[in-house]
Amino acid sequence: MEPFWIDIAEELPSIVEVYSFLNASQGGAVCVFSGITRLETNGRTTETLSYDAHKTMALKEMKRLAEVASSKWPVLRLVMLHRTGSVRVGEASVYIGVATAHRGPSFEASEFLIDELKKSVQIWKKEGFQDGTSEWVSTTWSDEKKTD
Amino acid sequence: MEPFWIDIAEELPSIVEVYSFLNASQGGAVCVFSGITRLETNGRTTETLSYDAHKTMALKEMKRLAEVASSKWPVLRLVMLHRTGSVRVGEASVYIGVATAHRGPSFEASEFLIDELKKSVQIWKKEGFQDGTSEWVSTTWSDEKKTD
Amino acid sequence: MIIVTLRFFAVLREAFGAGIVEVELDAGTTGAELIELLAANNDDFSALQSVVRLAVNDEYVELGTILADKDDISFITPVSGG
Amino acid sequence: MIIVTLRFFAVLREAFGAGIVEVELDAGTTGAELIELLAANNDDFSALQSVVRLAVNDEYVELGTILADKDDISFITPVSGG
Repeated sequence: MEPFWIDIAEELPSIVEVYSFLNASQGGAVCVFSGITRLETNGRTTETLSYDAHKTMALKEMKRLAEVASSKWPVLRLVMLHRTGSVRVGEASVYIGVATAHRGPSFEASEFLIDELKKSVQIWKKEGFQDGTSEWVSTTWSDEKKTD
Repeated sequence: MEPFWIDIAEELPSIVEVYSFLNASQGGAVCVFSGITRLETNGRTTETLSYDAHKTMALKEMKRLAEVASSKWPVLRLVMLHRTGSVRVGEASVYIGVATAHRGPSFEASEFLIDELKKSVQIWKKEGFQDGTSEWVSTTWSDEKKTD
Repeated sequence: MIIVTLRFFAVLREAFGAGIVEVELDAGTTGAELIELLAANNDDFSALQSVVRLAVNDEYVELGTILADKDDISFITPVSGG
Repeated sequence: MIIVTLRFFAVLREAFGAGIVEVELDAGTTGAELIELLAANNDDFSALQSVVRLAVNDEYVELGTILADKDDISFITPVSGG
């Protein structure tokens, strides 16, 4: 069975499906990171985040990152799932999950994947604030570790 | 609302409940580690892990660790949930989850909590192998980082 | 003349009011020349011109690349997913 | 004499065949003396004697602690949860 589950879609699969896939590795450790629409950013109140993606390039880049992670850590199974469209406060926009035999690599690989996803995967985020304004999040190509 | 959900019980809550609790923080990042009964350990095939706990001491120690984590990282919500009794291959024995505003601390706090839980929380694991034998996992009080 | 497809996303999709546009270009046009052409006609694109990366048929290319008929060209601004 | 409750877990629960035992001790008995007493009567406990930690009423105590009537005494071997 393919050990990577990578997708970009309007809806995320249920978290139960995510865990069913990862736990089927019969490894000892599963780490799942989810990015959630945050209520407050820089003192402004967010209502929704909207994501646009270059789906074919983004999927290819996510697969590349999965391969890199698998070459650095003994990954048994891996998920990288990202939503497009509107994601309300408290909802997840992304699941990154890694199953490994031991716990250290599950944390390291998950953190690597979300860090790299934010640097290179062709997905963009627009913040919709409760005051009715919205704006595309402005970033750079810097490889500096971003904080959100 | 109490930001910690800490429990030891025969059954874990559903992963959906775990995420409902963590996502309600409306933070930006949720990291969940789950320890899963692994099929293979040191070349032997496991059928089940059985956990015994000194429940009152263990809960107190888990709360202490949650407080330590909250003093080290800006934790919004936190879960530490551990099963007792028999946990079959591919099933989770423990959920450790942390919601924070930014992703770095969610990883760091989760890894801290599972590392410390394995060092000090009064829970013990017995391996039941497919060959019918079983044994309590032998550990030491060393503060060395364990690998499983 | 060549005909190429341009793909815009996020802020550029809004800047151009469309995600996919077909345009005719002179044969021999480079990526950099195409970017100049778009920047001259769109202020929002112009503001991002220095950070835009170009992909042809889903692979990043150097800006000096000469574009070919039927190329599928994506304009990639710094990403912000997750 | 004092009466105390002993609590055993995991490998010690199996070693003694019980999780909770009430015993009578001489007044003034210390934790260390109780451990010696148990080790003298149980080989499995004896093997773990050097690593056992003692808790009274759910708080770890020094082995030199003098036990009191109605103390609830837990024997904690190195943990292995998670």
